[in-house]
Amino acid sequence: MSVRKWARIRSPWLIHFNTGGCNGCDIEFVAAITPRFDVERFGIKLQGSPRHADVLGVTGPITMQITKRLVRIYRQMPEPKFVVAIGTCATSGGPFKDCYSVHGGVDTVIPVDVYIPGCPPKPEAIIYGIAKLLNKLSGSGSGGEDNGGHTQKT
Amino acid sequence: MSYGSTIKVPFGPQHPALKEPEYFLFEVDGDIVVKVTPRIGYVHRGVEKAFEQETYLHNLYLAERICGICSHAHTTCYTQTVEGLIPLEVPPRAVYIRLIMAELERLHSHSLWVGIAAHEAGFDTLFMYLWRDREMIMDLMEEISGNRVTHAINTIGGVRRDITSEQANKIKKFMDKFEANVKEYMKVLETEQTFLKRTKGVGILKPRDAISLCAVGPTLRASGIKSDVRADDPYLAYGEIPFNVITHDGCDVYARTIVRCEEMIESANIIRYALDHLPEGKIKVPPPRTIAPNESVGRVEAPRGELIHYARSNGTAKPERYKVRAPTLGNLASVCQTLIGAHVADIPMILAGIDPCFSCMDRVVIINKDA
Amino acid sequence: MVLYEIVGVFIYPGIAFLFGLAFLYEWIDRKFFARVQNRIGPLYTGRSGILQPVADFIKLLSKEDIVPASCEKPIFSVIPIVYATLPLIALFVIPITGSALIAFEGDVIFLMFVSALITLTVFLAGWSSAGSFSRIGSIRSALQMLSYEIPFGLALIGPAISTHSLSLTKIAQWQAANSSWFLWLQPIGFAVVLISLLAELELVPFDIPEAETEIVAGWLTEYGGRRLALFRLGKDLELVMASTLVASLYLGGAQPLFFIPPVVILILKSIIVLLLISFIRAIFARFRIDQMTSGMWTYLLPLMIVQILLVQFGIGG
Amino acid sequence: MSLFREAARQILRKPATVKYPFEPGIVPPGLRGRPVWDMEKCILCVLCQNACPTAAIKMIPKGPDAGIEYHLDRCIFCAECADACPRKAITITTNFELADTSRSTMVQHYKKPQQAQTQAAKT
Amino acid sequence: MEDILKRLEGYKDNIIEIKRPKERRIFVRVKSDGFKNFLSRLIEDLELRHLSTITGVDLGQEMELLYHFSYKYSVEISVGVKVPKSAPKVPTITDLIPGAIFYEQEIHDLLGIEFEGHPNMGPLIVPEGWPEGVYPLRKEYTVQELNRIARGGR
Ligand code: SF4
Ligand code: SF4
Ligand code: SF4
Ligand code: SF4
Ligand code: SF4
Ligand code: SF4
Ligand code: SF4
Ligand code: SF4
Repeated sequence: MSVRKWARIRSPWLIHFNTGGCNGCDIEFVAAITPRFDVERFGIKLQGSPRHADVLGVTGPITMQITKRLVRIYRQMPEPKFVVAIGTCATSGGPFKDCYSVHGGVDTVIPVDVYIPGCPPKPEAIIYGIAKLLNKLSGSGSGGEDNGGHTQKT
Repeated sequence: MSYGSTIKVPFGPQHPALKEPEYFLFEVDGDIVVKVTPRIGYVHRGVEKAFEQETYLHNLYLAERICGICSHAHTTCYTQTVEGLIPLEVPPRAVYIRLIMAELERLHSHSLWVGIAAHEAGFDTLFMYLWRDREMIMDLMEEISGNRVTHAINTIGGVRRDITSEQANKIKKFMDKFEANVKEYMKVLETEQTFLKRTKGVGILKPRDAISLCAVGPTLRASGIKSDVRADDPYLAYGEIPFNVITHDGCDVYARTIVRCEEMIESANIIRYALDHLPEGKIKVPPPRTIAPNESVGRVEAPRGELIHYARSNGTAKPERYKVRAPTLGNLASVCQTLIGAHVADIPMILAGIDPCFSCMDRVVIINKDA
Repeated sequence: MVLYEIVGVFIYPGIAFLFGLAFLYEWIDRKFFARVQNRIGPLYTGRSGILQPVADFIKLLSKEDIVPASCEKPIFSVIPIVYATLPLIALFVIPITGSALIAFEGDVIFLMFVSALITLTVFLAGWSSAGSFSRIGSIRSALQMLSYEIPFGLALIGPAISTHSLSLTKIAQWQAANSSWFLWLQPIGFAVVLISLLAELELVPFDIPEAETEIVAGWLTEYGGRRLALFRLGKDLELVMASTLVASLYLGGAQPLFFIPPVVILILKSIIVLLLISFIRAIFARFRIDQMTSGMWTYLLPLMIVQILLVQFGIGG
Repeated sequence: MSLFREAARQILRKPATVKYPFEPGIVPPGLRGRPVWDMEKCILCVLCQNACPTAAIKMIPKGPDAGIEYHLDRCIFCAECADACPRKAITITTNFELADTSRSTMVQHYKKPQQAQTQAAKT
Repeated sequence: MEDILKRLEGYKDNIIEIKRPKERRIFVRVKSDGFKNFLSRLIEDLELRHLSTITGVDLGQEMELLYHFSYKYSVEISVGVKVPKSAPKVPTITDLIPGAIFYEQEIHDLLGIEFEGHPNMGPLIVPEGWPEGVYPLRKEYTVQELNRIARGGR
C-alpha cells in the first residue's frame, strides 16, 4: 500500500451537508463525533469548509432548491473526494421520493461511494458505512469519481 | 470595529452554525446588524401537498419525518388531530406511554440544544459532555421504541409498543442520574464567565414584543410569559400530572438556556410521576379506514414550543387538507426582531437561541426552475 | 557570514527533528483534548494514533490543488511557505538543547518580531484569498494581534530586566544558575504570556479569527491541499515554539538533570506547558472580538505593568 | 473556570467511547432493523405492500418470479409491514449494518417456493 | 369557554356558524364583508393576542382562510373566512398582530392570496425563479403537474 493511500485512509476529513432532510440523520451524524462514538478515532475530523474536506456526508433527499448548492460544494472539494449518502432519504429519496420538490437520492445529482440506509441510521451504522468506504479505498474497488489519486492536477 | 459602511453579509445556506441549510441576508453597519431578510425554503419537500396524496396511516410516517428531532411531537400532534376527526378515544395506558415518550424526547432535544448553544459559543467540551449524557436518553428511547430518533411508537388509536416494568425501572434509574448531571451542568453554565459574557444581554426579546410577534415555547417563556400548551390546553395526560411551567425574566439567550435546563429537570419529574401512575389496559384501538368530513385542530407543546396541526377530512381514506405550523416558523418573526442591533459575532448565538429547525418550517414546494 | 549561517540552518538535520516534534505535539494536544472531553481521540493510525498528524499531512499534500479564481495568486501561493518557515526560524533562537542554534543578544526582540510577522502573514493569507469569511477572519486576527502583542512584549521583558539580558539562552541559563524559575518569581508574567500565546495560536477562548460557528474556518477557509498542509505544519511548529518558549523563559529551560540530556528535559517541560494550554482551551468558551480586545487592554496590560514595576523594584528577580 | 473540576475528573476517568466496529455495538432486542421475509409462510396477500409508507415492497403476484421484491434503499424501518402481515411471515431483525457501495445490491428478491405456491393455489 | 361563546353571541350579525367539537376548540365562520373590522373588534374584545397560525384551504371556487387564535394560550379559536378565487384579496392583520407577517407571506406563496397592506408580499419560501401565478397548494395543480413545472416546463 502506497504511503499516499495509507494517508488517505487514515485521515478522512468530513464535511456535512443537509440537503433537505428531517434533522434525524443530522443529529445522528453529529452524535457520531461525540464521546460515545468518537469518530476521531479513525482520524475523522469534521470540517466547516469544503476546501478542507475529503468526504462529503449528505443527509436528506435533494430538494430542488438545494441542488445547485450541493453541486457547488462538491465542486469546491479538492480531488480525490468521496460522497457518503447518509440515511434512506439520501439513498433513494425515501419517504419523500414522490414529493414534487424533491429530486430523490444523492446519486441523481453527484456520484455516491457509499450508501447508508436507515431512517435515521444509528451512529454505529454511520461508522459502519464509513468503515466500508475506507475498506473500499484500501481495496481495489473504485466507484463514483474516485480516481485513486492517479490523476493529480498540480 | 468596522468593516466599512453598510455591507451585506450572507449567512447560509451552508454554514457551520446552521445544522440545516437556510439563508439569511444581513445588512451590517460596522459590526451591527441593521436589517435582516430571511429566505427559507431550502428544506422544502412539499409535505403539505404530499399529505393529500397518501392515506392517514402512511401520513403518520410522513408527519414523523417532518422533523427528526421532535418526531414524536409531530406524530402526537398528528394522531391527536386525526383522532379528533373521527373522534376516537385512546386507551389511558397508551396516553401515558405517549406522554413518557414525549418527555423523553424533550429531554433529548433540550440537552441537544444546550450542547449546540455551548458549541456555538466555542464551548466544545460542554457540548461533548451534554451529548455524552444524552446518549442515556437515546438508549432508553431505542429500547422502548426500537429506534433512537424516529420512534414510530404512535399510531392512530394508540401506541405500538408497551413499556415493561423492567424498562420502567431502568427509566427511573436513568432519570435520577440524568437529573444530577443536568444540575451539574447548570452550575457550570451559571458561573462560567466566558459563557455568560456571550449570552447575557444578548438577543433581548421584550415580553411585549414576544407576545405581539407570536413567539412560542422556551423563547416566549424566557421572556417571562407563562405559557405552555401542556398546562394551558392539556392534551395526553398532562391534566393529571402536577408540573411547573418554567419562566425566566432575562429575555436573553442566557434565559433561554436556563429555561431549557430547568425544563429538563421538570421533565424528569413528569416521567417519574407518569411511570408511577401508569394505568393498566389495552394500548390501542383500531381506527376506521375512511374518515367522514370533519375538521380538527391539534396542539402540542413540542420541545421548541407550540406545534399546531390542522386537518380536514372529506370522507375518503386521504385528508382533504393538512396544515402544519412548526414552532420555528412561529419564532421566526421574533428572532428577526432580536437580531436587529446585534453584533455580527452574536448572530449564531441568537439564531441558535430559538433552537431553529428549518426542516419543519419549509413545508411546501420549493422548486428551482433551473434545477 | 549571515547568508552562510542561514544556508547552514536550512540543511541542518534538526529540521527533520523539529518537524517530528511538531507532529508529536499536535498528537499530544489532540489526544489530551479528547481525553478531557471523555473521548479517546486518534487511535488507529500508528500506535494510539501517534501517526495521525503525519497521515493528515501526507494526505493533504496529495490532494488536488485548487486556487480560487478571485484570489491574489502570487500571495496566495507564497504565504503558506512563509507561514511554515517563520515559526521554524523562531525555533532556531530558542535554546532547545541548552543553547540555541543561533543565539545572539536581542533574540527576545527578534522573537517578538517574528510573532508579529506571523500575524501579518495570517492577515495576508486571509486577505489574498478574497472570500468574505477569509477577510473577516484576517481582520479579526489583525485586531487580535494589536491587543495581545503589547502585553506579550512586556511579559517577555520581565525576565530580561531581571537577568539584564535580551538573550533567551542567557535568560534560561540565569535560571539554572540561580536555581529558581521565573514561574515562581514572576507568576503574573507567566500567566500573561500563556494568555497571549493562546491568542497568538488562535486557540479557545481566543480562536476568534477562525471561529468555526461564526465564519467557517476564518482566514483558512479558501486554502486546501498542500497549502493547508503547510499552514497546519506552521501551526504545529508555532505550538512547539510557544511551549518551548514558555519552558525556557519560565520553567528554567534546558537544565540538565542527573544523566538526562537537557533536550529531553526541555521537551518534557514544554509538554507540560502544552498540556496546560490544551486544558485551558478545553474549559472555556470563546470570547467575542470586542470583548477580547477590551479585556486585553483593561486587564492584561495593567497587570503586566504591575509586574514590570515589581521587577523594577527588585521583587521577583 | 467552572468546568475545571469536571474536566479534571475526566483525565483520570475511562473514556466513554465504545470501540465499535471493533467490538459489537449496543443493540437492544427490540431494535427495528432490516425486515426479512419467510416465503414459506407468505401467501402473497399484498397487505405488506399496501402498508408500506415508502413503497419499499413490491409484490409480484404470479409467474416464476412470484414473490416479494424488497427495496432496502427505500425502507424506513417502520415495521408496518410486519404488523400488517396476517401470516407473520415478516420478521424485523436487529441488523443495522446495512451500508453498501452500490444501490443495485440493495434490492432483494424473495421468491415464493414453487411447490408452496401450487399448494396455496389449491387451497 | 362558555364565557367566550356567550360573548361571540354578541357578534351574531357577522357570524355564519359556530362549532364546538370538543373542549377548548371553537370554529367560527364569519362573513367576508367587514371582516377586518369585525376581527379587530374580536381581538380587542376577547384579547386574542396570540395568533397560532393561518391556514389556507382551497375549496374549489373559493378559498377559505382560517385564523387560529389562542385565547390566553388556552382555547384555540379558529376564525374562518371565505375568499373568492377570482379576486383573492383580504386585508392584512399585521397591523393588529405583527407576528402574522410570515404566516401571511407563506399563504401568499402557496395559495396566492393577496394580503392588502402587508409590508412585504415577496416570496418567502418559493425559490427565485418560481413562475408567478403557480400556487402549489391550489387543487388545480396535481403533483405531477407541479413536478413538471418544477423541472422547468410550464
Ligand atoms: S432518512 Fe429518515 S431520518 Fe434521515 S433525513 Fe430522511 S427521513 Fe429523516
Ligand atoms: S463542528 Fe462545525 S460543522 Fe460541526 S457542528 Fe460544529 S459548527 Fe457545525
Ligand atoms: S421544531 Fe425542529 S425539532 Fe421540532 S419538529 Fe420542527 S424541525 Fe423538528
Ligand atoms: S419543513 Fe415543515 S412543511 Fe416542510 S417538510 Fe418539514 S414539516 Fe413539512
Ligand atoms: S390470500 Fe386469501 S385472504 Fe389473503 S387476500 Fe388473497 S384471498 Fe384474501
Ligand atoms: S389491503 Fe385491505 S383495503 Fe387494501 S386491497 Fe387489501 S383488503 Fe383491500
Ligand atoms: S419496514 Fe416499513 S418501510 Fe420498510 S418495508 Fe416494512 S413497511 Fe416498508
Ligand atoms: S403481508 Fe405477509 S403474507 Fe402477505 S404478502 Fe406480505 S409477507 Fe406475504
